[in-house]
Amino acid sequence: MDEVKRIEIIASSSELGKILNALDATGVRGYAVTRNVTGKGLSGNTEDLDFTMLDNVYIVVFCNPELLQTLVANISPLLNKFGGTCYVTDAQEIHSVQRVS
Amino acid sequence: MDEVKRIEIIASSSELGKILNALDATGVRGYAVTRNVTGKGLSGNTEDLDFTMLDNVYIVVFCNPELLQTLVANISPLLNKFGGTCYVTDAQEIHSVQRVS
Amino acid sequence: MDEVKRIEIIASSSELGKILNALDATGVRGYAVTRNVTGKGLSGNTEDLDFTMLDNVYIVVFCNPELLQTLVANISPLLNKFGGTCYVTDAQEIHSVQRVS
Amino acid sequence: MDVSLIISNILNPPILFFFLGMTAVFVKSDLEIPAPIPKLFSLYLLFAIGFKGGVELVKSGISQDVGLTLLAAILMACFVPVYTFFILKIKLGNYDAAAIAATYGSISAVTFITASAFLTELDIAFDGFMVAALALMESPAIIVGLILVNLFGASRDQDFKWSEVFREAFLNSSVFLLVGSLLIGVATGEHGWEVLEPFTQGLFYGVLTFFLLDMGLVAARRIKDLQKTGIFLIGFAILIPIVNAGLGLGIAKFLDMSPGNALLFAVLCASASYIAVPAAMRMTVPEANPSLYVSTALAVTFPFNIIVGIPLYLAGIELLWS
Amino acid sequence: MDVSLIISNILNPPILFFFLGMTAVFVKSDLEIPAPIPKLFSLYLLFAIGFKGGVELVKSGISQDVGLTLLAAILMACFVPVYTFFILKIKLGNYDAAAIAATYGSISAVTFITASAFLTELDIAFDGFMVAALALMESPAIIVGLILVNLFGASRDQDFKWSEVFREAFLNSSVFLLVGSLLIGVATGEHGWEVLEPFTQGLFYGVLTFFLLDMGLVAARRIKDLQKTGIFLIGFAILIPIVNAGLGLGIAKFLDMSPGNALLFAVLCASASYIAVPAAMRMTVPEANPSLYVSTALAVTFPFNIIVGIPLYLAGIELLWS
Amino acid sequence: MDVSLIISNILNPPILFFFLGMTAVFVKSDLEIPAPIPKLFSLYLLFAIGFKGGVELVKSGISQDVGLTLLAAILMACFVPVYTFFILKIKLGNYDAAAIAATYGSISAVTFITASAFLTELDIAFDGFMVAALALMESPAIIVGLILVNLFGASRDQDFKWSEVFREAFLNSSVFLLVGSLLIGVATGEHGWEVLEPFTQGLFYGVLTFFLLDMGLVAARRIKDLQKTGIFLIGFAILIPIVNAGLGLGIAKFLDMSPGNALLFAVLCASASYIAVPAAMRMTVPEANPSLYVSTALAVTFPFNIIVGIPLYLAGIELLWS
Ligand SMILES: Nc1ncnc2c1ncn2[C@@H]1O[C@H](COP(=O)(O)O)[C@@H](O)[C@H]1O
Ligand SMILES: Nc1ncnc2c1ncn2[C@@H]1O[C@H](COP(=O)(O)O)[C@@H](O)[C@H]1O
Ligand SMILES: Nc1ncnc2c1ncn2[C@@H]1O[C@H](COP(=O)(O)O)[C@@H](O)[C@H]1O
Ligand code: NA
Ligand code: NA
Ligand code: NA
Repeated sequence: MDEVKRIEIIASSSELGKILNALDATGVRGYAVTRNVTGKGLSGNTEDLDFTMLDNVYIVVFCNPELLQTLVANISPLLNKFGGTCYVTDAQEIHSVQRVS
Repeated sequence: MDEVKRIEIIASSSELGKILNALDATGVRGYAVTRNVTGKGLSGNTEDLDFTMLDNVYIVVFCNPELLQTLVANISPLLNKFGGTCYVTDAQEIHSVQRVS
Repeated sequence: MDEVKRIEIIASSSELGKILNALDATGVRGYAVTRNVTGKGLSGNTEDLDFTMLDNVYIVVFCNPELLQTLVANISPLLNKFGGTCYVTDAQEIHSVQRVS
Repeated sequence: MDVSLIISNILNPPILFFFLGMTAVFVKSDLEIPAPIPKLFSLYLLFAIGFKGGVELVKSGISQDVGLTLLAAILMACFVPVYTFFILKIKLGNYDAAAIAATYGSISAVTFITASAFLTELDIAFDGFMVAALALMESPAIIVGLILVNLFGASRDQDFKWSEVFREAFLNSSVFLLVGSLLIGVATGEHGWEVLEPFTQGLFYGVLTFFLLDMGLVAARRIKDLQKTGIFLIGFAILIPIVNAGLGLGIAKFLDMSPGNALLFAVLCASASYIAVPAAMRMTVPEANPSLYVSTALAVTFPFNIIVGIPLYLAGIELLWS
Repeated sequence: MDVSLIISNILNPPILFFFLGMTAVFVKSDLEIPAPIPKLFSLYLLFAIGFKGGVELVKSGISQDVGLTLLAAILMACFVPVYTFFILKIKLGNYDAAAIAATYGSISAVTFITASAFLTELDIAFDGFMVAALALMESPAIIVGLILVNLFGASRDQDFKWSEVFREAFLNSSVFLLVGSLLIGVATGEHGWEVLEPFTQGLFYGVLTFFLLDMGLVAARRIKDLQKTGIFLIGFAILIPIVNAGLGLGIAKFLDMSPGNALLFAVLCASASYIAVPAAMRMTVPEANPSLYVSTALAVTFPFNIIVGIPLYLAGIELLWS
Repeated sequence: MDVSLIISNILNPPILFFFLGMTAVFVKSDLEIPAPIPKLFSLYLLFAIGFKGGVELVKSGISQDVGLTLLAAILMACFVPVYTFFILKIKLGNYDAAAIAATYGSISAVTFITASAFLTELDIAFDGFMVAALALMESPAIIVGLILVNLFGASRDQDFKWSEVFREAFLNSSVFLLVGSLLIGVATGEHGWEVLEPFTQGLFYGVLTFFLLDMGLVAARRIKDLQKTGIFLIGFAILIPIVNAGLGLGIAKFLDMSPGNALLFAVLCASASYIAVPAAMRMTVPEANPSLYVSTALAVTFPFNIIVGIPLYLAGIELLWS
């Protein structure tokens, strides 16, 4: 089991394209996206969901710890400008055919 | 990067209102809610989903570690009464305009 | 608060049945499943979502640390064969009526 | 005769698609109607049946007959949970008994809708105000169930609020949408009907058919729960509907209802709630086990009523009314 | 007369279901239309109105009148955000003022659709090319809003791309689907209409009704945001539509539009965007507070227009045109 | 003549909306049909086409012709994967070759439905039993594909269960719903048809149109995968449908099918599965690369068939049958 970083990003669905581009630029091997996430944050409640197209997306990325710095550098400007949050946790990868670390 | 607590709550969607009220009372700055989560727990399978309106919600809260005690004290009675689970992980916040810690 | 392991599995929705069977065989007490998760991984992008029935599921399991070895042994062959990823994090359970640890 | 009615009932698309859904689960097909499509369909059905009922109510007017029927409906909705509670207590604890009793005191809108489609097929008339009976019978059982819990249950913690219970009973989404649509039907009358007709009438049978396909899937998945439920509850879930339908027919005969109205009244008495009441019980009697009250209503009583019950009660009517 | 028009407007199913939705939130019912059903309905409405407009456009042909109407539509869509920007700056910062101004310069397709349903009820004719006006008025305000920000805003970071702004303005899903359906309507004409009619025409009124139920829920949930918004913006959200409708009626009279077209033109001027523009502003003016521009458009201007505005503007037309 | 058929085909709303969907992706509009709406539409289309086919099957009865057509359908569904497998092996490994071969041996229900809508437009008759051919051609290729993998693949691990393969082939949701609806159509006949008609017939064309809009989005998004796929597979995805349609027409001529039935038969042979087979291959041949078999079927063969193929095959029929 290798050490990896688990990065969670919650942001408006309209930012999704920009964020995924930034992730691809960082060189992460994969990510998972859940849509239609509601919530509360600095920019208020997002109860209208897809009605006003202001629903959130929830992105999880597992990556090699060495990529973390670049990833944060790529993502932070987007979140600072358009809103959204980002958190990092330590995790371990179960060895499988595919490995991020 | 500041240390924060990551709290996950999985519970019946009918409890959502009560849980969010409890979170707001605790003073957390934000949360994210995913709906239509199925699963298995003490109260059995929840395969019918929205059909019988017994689907689950998945709530994630990142908060200042100092709020953890109050949060647990506010949420536990609800989960004990109506069912649901709550877990805590350590995480780090990426500095952005908005900060919970 | 007891120490538990938080296991995340992201895989194609067509594997869901097999994975849940494996989890049940391990003896875990519960799990939560989110559907319609898109993403990118070894097997490419999954943008078509439910259209081509190749959408992902996101499974979270909290379990007693002692179950981890068996769980990994049960799940790994499935992921190696059909694709998907699995990560482990340390977490703590908030005492409630129900406890996995 | 009975059997020929059953067969003509079974050979309807909605019932056949219900079987198709059950079959899908039994043969392990991966057929599923993804959320929230079933919810959309159930909102649509409540909207359409409520609106149509309202429009017809305004046409027929509110006579003494109507008043008596509605009164009888409310009384049955209060009486059924009380008497079944004591039967259920033979084998079950107070919480489970009260929750199941409430389930059977309330009604299933889809059973009612299936019965009305069956009547339409057979060209038997019924009145729009029966939808008002449907609406009125949904809530009382929830209140009665809770009174029973408080009378017989162990001393419960006192952070329990009656205002919340009343909200669950009278303002849950099913009751609210049904009553709201009914009132809007009354307000807009014939004119509103015409503009909405292709939507509320044209699609009705098709949506019902599709919805029953999903009901078949859900009911069949619940069948494995019945093992834990035990033979007592399965028997209860078949016999009590017959008894309640019998009581309903007696009252209908006494009030001199038309055969169509009598069937719908019997079906209301016989049916059990698998959406509104379970959701309410989950919040107000969390001590009760949901799989008991959901599975009996959904996997036994619902299929029994739409397959055997409806034609059976109609056969009873043919006997009594002729 | 005014009041009788309001009442006849209110007694329509769509408006009544809008009220029902609002009521559900006020009495704390758990009624909700789960995502993505509202999105399906809004896609359907754009598809149906666009397609129908295209079919009728090809029937009526493109005359000079049509050209003048469309030109006037574009001019109003550019003028409204400019003048409202300066009014808004009295109380608000540049970013919020520009975002709200853009919102009111653009239009609300559902308000337009509700107005056209109202006209159909009253048997007042209107032309298919008004849908083209609807389509043309959606985007310009986004561009104008951004120009205002760049002229008056503090020096912004320069990683801002006009190509992206144009994409947000002209290729956002509402504009794209509406224009695309219109063009397909033009291409397939009467023949395409016939095959699609049960879908695009038959269901139209019903889907609109259901959608307004959800709009009622969403609008009512937004009402609590108005406390933060303050009295200035609430006044703005009621008065500016009236002023804009007045301007629109003046232009319509000047161009000698038919009463039906004049109403639709006034409604376009009076309405504010709560989907396309907010989505665009969120990306292009992230400094502005979304709850300000979404809530005023959704919780004040939209209900005002569909309940009071539409019959009010029609009363104005009866006065001016007779 | 050929070209005029292509143009009259292209000027239909479903095809135009398919282009609109593709355009949306190319110009980077954010238009999307959110999940699970596409799934609802595809369930609806299978339900409607199956039910209609069943009703018509019972009207026409089962003659020797019907039997021969169905037999030919099954044979083609077994033959196509075998011969294409050997062509594909020229450039690809065993797993990929088998998975793609299975894809092309099976069928696409939406292509069939588009062809039948095209026939209806042109007033060319076809028989209800062709839906049975559609149903019968879906599964065999999955089984054949797996036999090929086991004959030619490297020794695979033996935890492979034929029972699961059969379930994937015959009980996957598309096949199950189509066959179930067909049987229910047979059981309820003309009577069931009448009550369901506004739903299954009225909405059919509109839902198909909306669904093709989404197909356009999905197909266009897959086009970038074609770079990885390479020119060999793109050529395969265009030429093999033409060859298969040719074979189909030959058989149809030999069996003396009517022109309408012949077109549908050719379309079944020419089309490739992008839902049922990919889902089955993902589970039974996980070694194959999904983007190869999904993208060729979805981004090349499907658009080719509905735009060029259908009118082309019809032109062939006009030549051969006259
Ligand atoms: N590094 C990663 N981080 C987060 N999610 C991932 C990662 N790799 C794969 N996934 C998810 O797991 C799914 C299946 O992975 P794969 O089998 O590699 O295609 C992908 O579609 C993603 O949603
Ligand atoms: N402290 C938090 N914990 C969990 N989710 C959060 C938190 N803060 C914000 N979010 C989520 O991130 C979204 C965007 O945040 P914001 O940009 O602050 O409005 C919110 O709608 C929430 O869903
Ligand atoms: N050990 C667990 N791991 C992950 N999710 C769980 C676990 N236990 C329960 N859940 C989720 O929490 C929901 C409510 O739990 P319960 O109240 O125990 O039925 C279940 O339906 C699951 O979705
Ligand atoms: Na009852
Ligand atoms: Na405007
Ligand atoms: Na084929």
